[in-house]
Amino acid sequence: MRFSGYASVSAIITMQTFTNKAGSVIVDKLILVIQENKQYLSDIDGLTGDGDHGINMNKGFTMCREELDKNPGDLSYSLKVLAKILIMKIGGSMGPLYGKFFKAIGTALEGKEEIGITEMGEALKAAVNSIASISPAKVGDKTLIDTLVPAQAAYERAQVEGKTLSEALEAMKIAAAKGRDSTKDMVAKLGRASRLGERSRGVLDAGATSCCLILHVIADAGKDILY
Amino acid sequence: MRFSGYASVSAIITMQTFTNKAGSVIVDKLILVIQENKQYLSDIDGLTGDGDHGINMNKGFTMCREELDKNPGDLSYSLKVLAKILIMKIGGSMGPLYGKFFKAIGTALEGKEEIGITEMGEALKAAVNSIASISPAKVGDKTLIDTLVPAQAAYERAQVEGKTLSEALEAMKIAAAKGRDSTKDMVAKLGRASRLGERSRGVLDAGATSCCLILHVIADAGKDILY
Amino acid sequence: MQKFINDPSKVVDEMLEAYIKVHADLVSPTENERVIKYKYAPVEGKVGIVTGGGSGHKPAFIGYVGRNMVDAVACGEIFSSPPAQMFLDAIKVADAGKGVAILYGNYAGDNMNVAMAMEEAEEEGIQVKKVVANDDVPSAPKGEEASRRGVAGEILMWKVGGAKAAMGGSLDNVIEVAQKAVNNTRSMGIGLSPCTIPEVGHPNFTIENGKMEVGIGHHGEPGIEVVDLEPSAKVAERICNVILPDLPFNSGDEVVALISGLGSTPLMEQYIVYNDVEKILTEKGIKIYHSYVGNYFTSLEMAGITCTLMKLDDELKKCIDFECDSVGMRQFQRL
Amino acid sequence: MQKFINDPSKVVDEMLEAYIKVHADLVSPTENERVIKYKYAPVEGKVGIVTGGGSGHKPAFIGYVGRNMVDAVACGEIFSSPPAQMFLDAIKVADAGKGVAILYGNYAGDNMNVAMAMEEAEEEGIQVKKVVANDDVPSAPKGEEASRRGVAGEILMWKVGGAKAAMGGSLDNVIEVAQKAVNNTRSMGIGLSPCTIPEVGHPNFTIENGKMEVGIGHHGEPGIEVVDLEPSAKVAERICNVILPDLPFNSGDEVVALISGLGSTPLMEQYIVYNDVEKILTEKGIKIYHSYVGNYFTSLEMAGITCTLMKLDDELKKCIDFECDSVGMRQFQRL
Ligand SMILES: Nc1ncnc2c1ncn2[C@@H]1O[C@H](COP(=O)(O)OP(=O)(O)O)[C@@H](O)[C@H]1O
Ligand SMILES: Nc1ncnc2c1ncn2[C@@H]1O[C@H](COP(=O)(O)OP(=O)(O)O)[C@@H](O)[C@H]1O
Ligand SMILES: [Mg+2]
Ligand SMILES: [Mg+2]
Ligand SMILES: [Mg+2]
Ligand SMILES: [Mg+2]
Repeated sequence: MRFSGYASVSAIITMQTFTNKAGSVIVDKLILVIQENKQYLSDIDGLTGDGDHGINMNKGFTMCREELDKNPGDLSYSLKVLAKILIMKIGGSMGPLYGKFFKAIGTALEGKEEIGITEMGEALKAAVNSIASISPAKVGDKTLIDTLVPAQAAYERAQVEGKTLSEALEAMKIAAAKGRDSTKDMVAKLGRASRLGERSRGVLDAGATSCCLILHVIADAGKDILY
Repeated sequence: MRFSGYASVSAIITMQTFTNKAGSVIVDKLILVIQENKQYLSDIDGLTGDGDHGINMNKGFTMCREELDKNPGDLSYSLKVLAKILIMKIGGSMGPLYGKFFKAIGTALEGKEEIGITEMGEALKAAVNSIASISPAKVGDKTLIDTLVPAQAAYERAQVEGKTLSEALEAMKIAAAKGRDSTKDMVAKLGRASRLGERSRGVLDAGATSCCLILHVIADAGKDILY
Repeated sequence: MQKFINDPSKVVDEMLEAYIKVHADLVSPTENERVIKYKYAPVEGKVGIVTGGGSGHKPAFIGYVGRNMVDAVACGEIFSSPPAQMFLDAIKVADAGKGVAILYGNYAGDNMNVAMAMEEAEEEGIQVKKVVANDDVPSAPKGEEASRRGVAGEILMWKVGGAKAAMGGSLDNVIEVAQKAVNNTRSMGIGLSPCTIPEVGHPNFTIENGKMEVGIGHHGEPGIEVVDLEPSAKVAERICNVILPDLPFNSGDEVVALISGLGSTPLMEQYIVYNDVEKILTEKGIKIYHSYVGNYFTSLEMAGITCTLMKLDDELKKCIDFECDSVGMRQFQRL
Repeated sequence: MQKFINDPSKVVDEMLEAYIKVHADLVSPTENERVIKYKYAPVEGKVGIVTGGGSGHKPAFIGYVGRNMVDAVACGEIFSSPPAQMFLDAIKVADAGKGVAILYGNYAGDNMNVAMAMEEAEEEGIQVKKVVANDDVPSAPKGEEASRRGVAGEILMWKVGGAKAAMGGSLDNVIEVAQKAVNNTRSMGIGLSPCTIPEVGHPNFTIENGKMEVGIGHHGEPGIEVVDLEPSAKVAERICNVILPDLPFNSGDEVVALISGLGSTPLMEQYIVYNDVEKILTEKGIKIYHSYVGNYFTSLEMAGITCTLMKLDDELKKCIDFECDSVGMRQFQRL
């Protein structure tokens, strides 16, 4: 919904939205943040995994950049382009996991001209469920789930508490960072890092780190275009 | 020839012989010395080679022991049994090299009832030539040739100088030991040890060591049965 | 890293470039450069057989593409599942209209990517069914078979499925016999040294000298325990103690035995382990009907072996005896 | 020593015990437990093909025993020539009255032991002739070809000689074509890591990390130089620079190319080296008629490869195309 003219502050606040069209900038910034953090993510993965997480992510996101340069579109479209590339071209576990993640968000937002706290909330919930449908990973396994699940929960809590989209996104950011950091003390139970057992303790999980970057960009770029 | 009755001392000395029959004890003692030195020879080989020289030699000589226990015979026969086993059963380079060596000696002594300085001289020469016919090794290559060639040369020199068999065998022993020791400062040019290049310097050659043991037994056991 | 490579990120591409040159009699490239097909695929009137997985397991997976074997393969990066598109393209080039059986190993990435490819393929009107090998006993306890990994048993699944398809079996026939092969197959691996992924540049884990990792996975996944290195006879006993009761294999059973090296374990040692396993089986009245010993499914240059047994019935025997021609397995018809 | 063995002094015996069980379709034991023969040898009306050498080179030598290949093999201790008796017994079981071609590699021990076996065989009325492979270019300079070692080129000699005998060739025909194969063949090895003989228990030499040994022999014999490890493309160039001018191989020539791993070098890397060699040959107008890539002739678990080229004429092509069935080389008739 668009609001013309004046409205009460609280009304404006609870009605915070951004347009699906303007939202495409979120994907632009997601691509940038992955490209910029390619080395960092690989380095983290190198401590417990095979050191290619940044490479894998960068490959998919950069392919998406090329596709969007040729055929740009709104947020839901761009997310679905990203998802399709991750699913169809990247492989490994990362391709399908983040592919499902972005596909769920893109699908949830599809057809919505305006994206407010409810739309975003549904999208995040769909993303969590979609990943859960293909991965058995649970909180505590030292994966991206440790970032994603508490972040979505924090958003939902804010939403239930009647917070604004801005506030909910902010709550999500904080929880995502906390979730990411929580992986530091965990022993990996899934993926390559599980090989290390106790030795995987003491370093961040690469997927949890990239997931935190992604959620922060969604929050920050989203907030930037709120009106 | 047998001499009955008295003869001048010098005549007795130049006529020193032992019988082919009594000579079989030489092979008995060769077998013993190899069995006793099995570990020592392998240890030396282990420093520059693959540590199996004693094992290889012991295998052949012990098989010979078993065969001679069943079918004993005189020296030339026993040497040919040893040679046949080395050639037919041992393999590697050692089998044919020592096989040829003992076969040449055995063949040279065949049919000789009495073995004197001439017979032994011919046998040793045949042994050197026989090995040369199958191996390109030369003095200085750090092999058994470094023991055998100077030892045979010393014997021949003594023979030419009119020395007794006892004296010639003694000269052979000294030259064999010197030859063996000379390998210590050599760099191996043949066989596995050549792999080490300069690092093969500083240790004895295993084959030169076993060859020295063998020549010493031939000399000592031969002298014991002289009359 | 003592390796013959150029660009570490190009190892799979360069390998494939060479592979299609060396084996041009047998395989062809496809539009998707990571999908290699049997030269005569799709084979008219035959169910297509597809597999795929991460690279680094040579001759698996590509080495089993050929006559009466696999029709198309999706080749991922080293130890990394191929994306759904690759599986999809492999399905497409293998399909001759009789449907496609996708026979692969139980790994999270492969499960996800295959599932997505199957959805797409069905949308495009291709009938696809799957069998997921889960032969690696130590990777999950009895009762949780579904979460076990697939290891060298996959090869027997391909052999059997490939033969059934070549004999004219329907998609359901092929799926059924391949699933039977998997159900009747149990494996276990023992690791003696790690391997190095070229792009990573250092070993993926460590095994102390004098130790062995019991139950190791094909990518160095941890086993059930690390123990002192044992003589081959003890290793064979240890393996048999785990895999025989699991199926169970009983006296009177006939089996295929497959000992595969993991990369750097010499064939000689593989035969020695076979020798010890054979003795135990013979003692227990289990008869080896056919056996394979060699580097059938490797993990780059890991030292170690896997031991796989498949219990046979008449149908499986016929499939095992069937002639096939692939780089990894080449058999004249057994008479 | 991370090995699956029992008694280190029994490795060859245990391996053979397993081998004849696993490959009972193809090979049989003989009265000499170190001599293994093709199941149907002596083959009526066919010249017998014999080889032999030290063990530890699997699938060589025993792996090339089979149909249209080698009829009998003498298996020595690890890296140690079999005694004359073994060669003699192999000659005897291979002889069907048409004579025996003994085709082996140029090593001091083998030369001595074969020579003695041949003498004995002739005394027993068996006609025996030999061809000695000396394909390893770096082992002696041009002009001293006769003292070069035999390496993986031996396999092509067996393939060609085995095919000729199976086609009905006389002993002279077989010897002539096997000698032609040898004369037209050049090889070179590059070593990246040593190996450990079980009875010795420690590596037989060392190669520093980041270095490679150029021209290494099949038992770790020193090469011509130790240089910094190079990318595969440079390695291929280095090999071609040595072996191409030696024959020489010229533009317009057709060749067999054989890349063999030395033990622990993954197949992937072998294909990558092949890819680079193929590019150089193509550039120079040399056409690869047929190629082999794999662990065809190893040195226990050494890391490294050998590259072998054989220049072809019509007769050699026919022999290469000929069907054969052995563990190390199994080919359907090439049409
Ligand atoms: N089954 C899984 N479910 C959820 N996340 C997973 C799973 N397996 C791995 N991950 C995540 O993937 C990250 C590693 O990704 P990446 O390095 O790109 O893949 P790979 O492990 O194949 O090299 C891990 O840090 C972890 O967060
Ligand atoms: N071609 C050769 N000619 C003469 N002697 C040789 C030759 N090759 C090796 N040797 C000798 O053999 C000895 C090693 O014998 P051994 O250990 O039994 O055999 P291997 O080297 O096969 O293990 C060396 O010390 C050397 O004296
Ligand atoms: Mg990876
Ligand atoms: Mg990774
Ligand atoms: Mg030796
Ligand atoms: Mg030795």
